[in-house]
This record gives sequence, structure tokens and C-alpha cells, in this order.
Amino acid sequence: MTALLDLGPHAGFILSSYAITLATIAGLFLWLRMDRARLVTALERLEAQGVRRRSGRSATGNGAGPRTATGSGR
Amino acid sequence: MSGPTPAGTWVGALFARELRLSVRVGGGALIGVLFFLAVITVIPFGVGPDLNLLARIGPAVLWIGALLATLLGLDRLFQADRDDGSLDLMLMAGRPLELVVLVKCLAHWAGTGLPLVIAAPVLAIFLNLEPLATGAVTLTLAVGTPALTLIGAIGAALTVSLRRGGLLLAVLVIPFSIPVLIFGVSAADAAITDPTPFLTPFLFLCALTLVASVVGPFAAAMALRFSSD
Amino acid sequence: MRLIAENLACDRGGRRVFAGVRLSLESGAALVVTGPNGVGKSSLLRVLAGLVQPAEGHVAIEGGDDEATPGEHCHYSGHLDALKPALSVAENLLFWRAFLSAPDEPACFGLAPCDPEAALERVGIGHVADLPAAYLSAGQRRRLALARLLVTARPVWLLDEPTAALDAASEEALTELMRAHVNAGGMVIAATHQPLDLDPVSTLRLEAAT
Amino acid sequence: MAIADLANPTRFMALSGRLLPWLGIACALAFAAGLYMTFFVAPDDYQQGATVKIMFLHVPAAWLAMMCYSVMAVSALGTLIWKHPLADVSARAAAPIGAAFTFLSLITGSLWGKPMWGTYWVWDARLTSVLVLFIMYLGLIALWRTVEDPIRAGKATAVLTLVGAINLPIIKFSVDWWNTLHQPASVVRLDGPAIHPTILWPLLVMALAFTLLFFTLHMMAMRNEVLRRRLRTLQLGAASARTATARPQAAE
Repeated sequence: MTALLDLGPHAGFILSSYAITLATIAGLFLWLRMDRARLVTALERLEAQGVRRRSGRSATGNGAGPRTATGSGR
Repeated sequence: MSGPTPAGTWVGALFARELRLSVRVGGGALIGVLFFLAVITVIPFGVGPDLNLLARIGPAVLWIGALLATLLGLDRLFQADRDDGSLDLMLMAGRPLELVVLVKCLAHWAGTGLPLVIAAPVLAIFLNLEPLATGAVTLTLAVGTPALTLIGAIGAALTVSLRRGGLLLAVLVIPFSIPVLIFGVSAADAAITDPTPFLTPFLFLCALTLVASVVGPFAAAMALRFSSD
Repeated sequence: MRLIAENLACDRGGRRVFAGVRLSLESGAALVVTGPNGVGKSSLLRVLAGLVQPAEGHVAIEGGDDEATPGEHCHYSGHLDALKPALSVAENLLFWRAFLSAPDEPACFGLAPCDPEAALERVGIGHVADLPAAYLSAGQRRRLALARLLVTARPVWLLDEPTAALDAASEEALTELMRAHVNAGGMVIAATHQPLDLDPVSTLRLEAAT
Repeated sequence: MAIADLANPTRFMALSGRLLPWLGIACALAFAAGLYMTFFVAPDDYQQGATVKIMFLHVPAAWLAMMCYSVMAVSALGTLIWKHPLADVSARAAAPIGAAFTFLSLITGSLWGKPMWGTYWVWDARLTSVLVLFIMYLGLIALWRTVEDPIRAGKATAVLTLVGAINLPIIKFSVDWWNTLHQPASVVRLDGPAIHPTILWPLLVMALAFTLLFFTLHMMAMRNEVLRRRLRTLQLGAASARTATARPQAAE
């Protein structure tokens, strides 16, 4: 474990570059997750209003068309 | 039920709308910063990579970059509203037009000017400025860029009905922004070369911003009233 | 409440567009402005709205809110819909409701402003409230512009070619809205070619200067 | 995965939905191994001491920055020439990730440069061309954000990406052409790596970890983009569909 501790005189630079890298990657990952959550809720809200996708589209008149998987997956 | 809405709500509504428009797709919020970064990156190609030279002209380069980024981002300030008919309704809204212009300028500054101030320290690294000079430039930009936006608003109001008003706006308004540039750069340079005091030019810069926050909205409002035919 | 204009004259681009126009409109009545294209119908509406200074004559509102200019008593709906495509339909409407001031009097004007959802339902586009305005068709944009008239209570409606880009069903809905507005004591001035079947309607015909 | 059956967005969503967790796990494992080797296995450099550990971030980030641009260039070809329906989705998804990796390589480079060269930034060929690459990424993102219709935006950015691809070889050979302060390429060289295996292996593992990270983030971003397109078509459909049946009184 000693190798971890003595990062030499420039430890600050090493740690800050690792910290910035972690922050950037975590930020990107969280942004993608948040973006996905926002999109899925918006899609579900539209689905709830009875708007079908073209492939799953039944005639707009009788909203009770066959409900096909809209492929939104997990 | 509606009654005369108190001043706070319509000012807030206008500010929120302008900010929302500048951030959304098609809005010009971060374009200013990108232009600023591009200008700062191009200059060493011309001037040469000599770090000492760059350090000397650093504050001037940052200020001229901020000036151009602000002015070139202003041509859609009123023209966007005129093209879709919103300007007519704003003229008829029964709200003081000067205040409407001031709120639009602040919203535009928050969307375009503020990111420039935030980006300045990072770009100062590219120009090899010492921390003290970086702090001074950022402070002067923080105080000076609102003046540039407010003065530029006059040009934007004057060229609102012109098809290619963007560059004309810059030409019309650059003479008025020269004092802001002079005091901004001299305040920033004063932080490096010790004899010259920092505070005097800086206070002049603050005064110019205050003057601009009065002259700008009034002149722009007058120009807008004449623009509708 | 009365809207009065005496010998109005308007210049545009150095050309005298119209002159000597006189009109007086009681509350609870409608006025149709007709005439060949280019005779200045739109300019007349813009003069009444206070957007353009008349070369001669003046516009006044009797019995209205004294501090407010005649323009602040009027809703103006021109060829442009004043919609921001990047904002959603509801955001557009909420902004205009908060931004446009409503004159205190005249008390006699009974049409209370309705909140955005109800306004959208009345013009028949309640289902698009959350969609960006960019996705609306031309007819839907006109309906949204009409919804703006309902969310702020201003007695005078200045409508420039209101039936443009509207299909039959929408046109009938518009007429019904105008009838409700006039019955509540409001005024409608429309520059259009189709006749408006509102009951107290008078016509102002602009002639090309011979 | 033949490119052909990836063409259908729905099948892509299903396929990527299953693949994504595994990709995420592989990436996490690679990072764990890489970081362990970086901190415990790799010896300190006799000159730089421990600061050489920044290299394990800087070099992979720089590689990824350029690899991501190549992915975007291929996607651009896919959009313009092969008319692959998911090509502009891939390009649009890759742009922010590429910008992030370029940003990381610039930041870690300058943090490494301060102790070694004494300044955070110097205007030499390689750093400058990476900075130009960063501006190009931001320009592409800005272009994506200003053009409203995604199809047209896809074509416009595809052209710009291909034109920008000229910059990639300049970066790769900039070190050799301008023999400047920056350290010449010491891994991918004609006569094989010039660094000691105990440092090379952690570097390669970290590079693998970064690559897996790129593919994970890129796939997630593409899935978001497909959902965004689906939402847009749904909204367009919702606006027009109901008017045909809506009557002024209560809409159903």
C-alpha cells in the first residue's frame, strides 16, 4: 500500500487530474441517464394520451387498436 | 381576475422567456463562448507562439474577443421578435418599453455575456497570463460586458428592420464601445504593471456601465418605436 | 365605451396610404373594413393599435382607462402569429398572459379573461398544449393566436384577415368567439373580404384615392 | 452484428438493450484492473517520479478523442453515401463524448505539463491541433443544436465532419513534422513500443478501459437519440392527427 501514498512532490497534480477525469465521466454518465429518464417519461405521457407509433398505429378513431411493443426495452 | 399584474411577474416572465429561448435549440447562448474560444485560439497562429508576447497582449486580446463576441451575438436581439410579430405586441403591451429593453438586454447578457466572463480565466491560461492578471481581466470583463450588451442593443434596435443588420450593428456601435474597451484593458493591465493604479480605470468602467444601462434602453426604445411601419 | 378616430391619414414610405378616415364604434358592435388590396386596411388597423403614428388626425377611446393609451385597450392579431417555435404552446400563451397589461376599466366590458387551458380548449387545440409550437400547422398557429385574445381582457379586437389559413370549421369557431366577445360588450374591427355574420356590424369601405 | 440488421431502430434498441449491461460490466472491470495496475504495479519514472501516472489518463484520452472523431467520420460516410438510417444518430451521439475526451486529454496534458515543463500550456503543434479538434467538436455540437430538423442537421454535420477529418492525420504526425517540445510518439511506432512493459501493460489496459467506456456511453447516447427521434415523430403525429377529428367543443 505504500506505493499509493508517496505520490511524490506533484501529488496534487496527479490526484486532481484523476479527480477531473472521474468527474467528467460521471457527469457524462449521469447526464445520459437523466436524458433517458426525461425522454421515457415524455414518451409514456404521449402513449397515455393514446398516440400510437406508426408501426403500432391503429386507426386514430378507435383508440383500442392492438397494443404492440413499442420496443422501448428496459 | 388578471387585474394589472404587478411589475415583478411580467419582468420575470419576459426574462424567463428570453433565457429559455436562448438556451433551446436554435438559441444563440453558447455560440458567443465558442466564437470567443475560436478568436483566442486563432490569435497565436498570427502573432506567434511566443508566450511572453502573448502574456503582454493577453488582456487586450481577451477584451477584443469579448467585444466582438458580444456585438456579433446581438443582431437577433430584436430582429427575432420583429420577424415573428412579437415586437408589435410588445410595443402595444402597455409596459414601459425602456424597461422591456433593459430586461431583454440582461437576459441576453446572462445567456451570452456571462459565459464569456466564466470562460475568460480558462482562455487566460492559453495566453499564459499570471493568476493576478487573469483575475483582473475577469473582473473587468464581468463589469464591462453588460455595458457592451447595453450599447449594442442601441445598434440592434436601429438595424431591426434591415435584412443584413448584423455587421452594420457592429460598425455603428464600436465607436461607443471604445471607452469601455480602453478602461477595461487599462484596468486589466494596471494589475500587472505596478505603477499604474487598478482602481481608477476600474471605477471609470463601472461608471460607463451605469451610464450605458440608462442611455442604452432609452435610445433603443426610441429607435424601436420608429421602426414599426 | 366608444372608439373614435377623426380624419385619420397615414403615410408609408412617403406615400399617402389613406386620408380623411372617420370612424366611431360603440362597445358591443363590430366593424368590417373592406376595400381592394393595398388600399391600407392593414395600415388602418396598425394606426388604431398605436403601432404607427398617423400623419393627421388621432385615435381616442371614450370611457376607457384614462391612463392607458388607446393601443392598450386593443388586441392586435396581424398576419404574423407572434409565436416562438422553440417554446411550447402553453409557454407561449402563459408568457403573453403575464406580459400584456389589461386596462382597469371599462367596467362595462364583461368578458373575463380565461386561463390558458380553457382558452386552448375553446379554440379547439387543447390537445397540443405541451407540444412545441414548431410542430403546429398554419391553422393551429392561427387558433393559438386567437387564444391569446382570450387570456387577457382587452375590449377592442383588431383582426387583420382573421379567416386566412382557417378551414370552414375553424372559421365558424372564430365567428362564435367574436360573437361572444361582442355580446359581452367588446368591439371587433376586422379587415377582411368575407362578410362577418355578427348582428350589430357596420362596414367601412376604403376607396383607392382616384 | 451485421450492420444491415442494425439498420432498423427498433431492433437496434432491443439488441443494445441486452448488450449494454454486459458492456458496462466489462468496462468497469477493465477500469478496476487498469487503475490497480497503474497505482500498484507500474514503477515510478526515474525522471518524472509519480507524475508519470497522469500519462495513464492523458494518452488513452487523446487516443479516444481521435478514435471518436473517426467513428463520427465513418458515421458521416454512412449518412451521406450508404444512407444508413442510424448513421446520423451515431454521429450526433458521439459528438459530446468526443468533446469530453478531448477536454480530458487537454486538461490532463496541461496538469502533466505544469510539473514537467513548468507551464500549463504552450503553443506547440500537437497541443494546438488537439485544441482545434476540441473547437471542431464544439462547432459540430453547436451545428446540431441550431438546425431544427434532425435529418437536415445530420447531413450538414456529416459534411462538416468529413471536411474536419483532414485534421486527424495532422495531429498524428504533428509530433514528427514539428520536432518540438512535445514528446514524440512512443507507443505506436514503426519499430514497436519504446517503453518498458511494466508501464506499457497498464497503459494498454487503461486504453482498453477507455475504449469500452466510449462504446458504453456511445450506445447509451444512441439509444437516447433514437428515443428523442421517436418522441419528435410522436409529437408531430399528435399535433396533426387530432385536428382532423377535433371539433371546437370538448375534444375527447
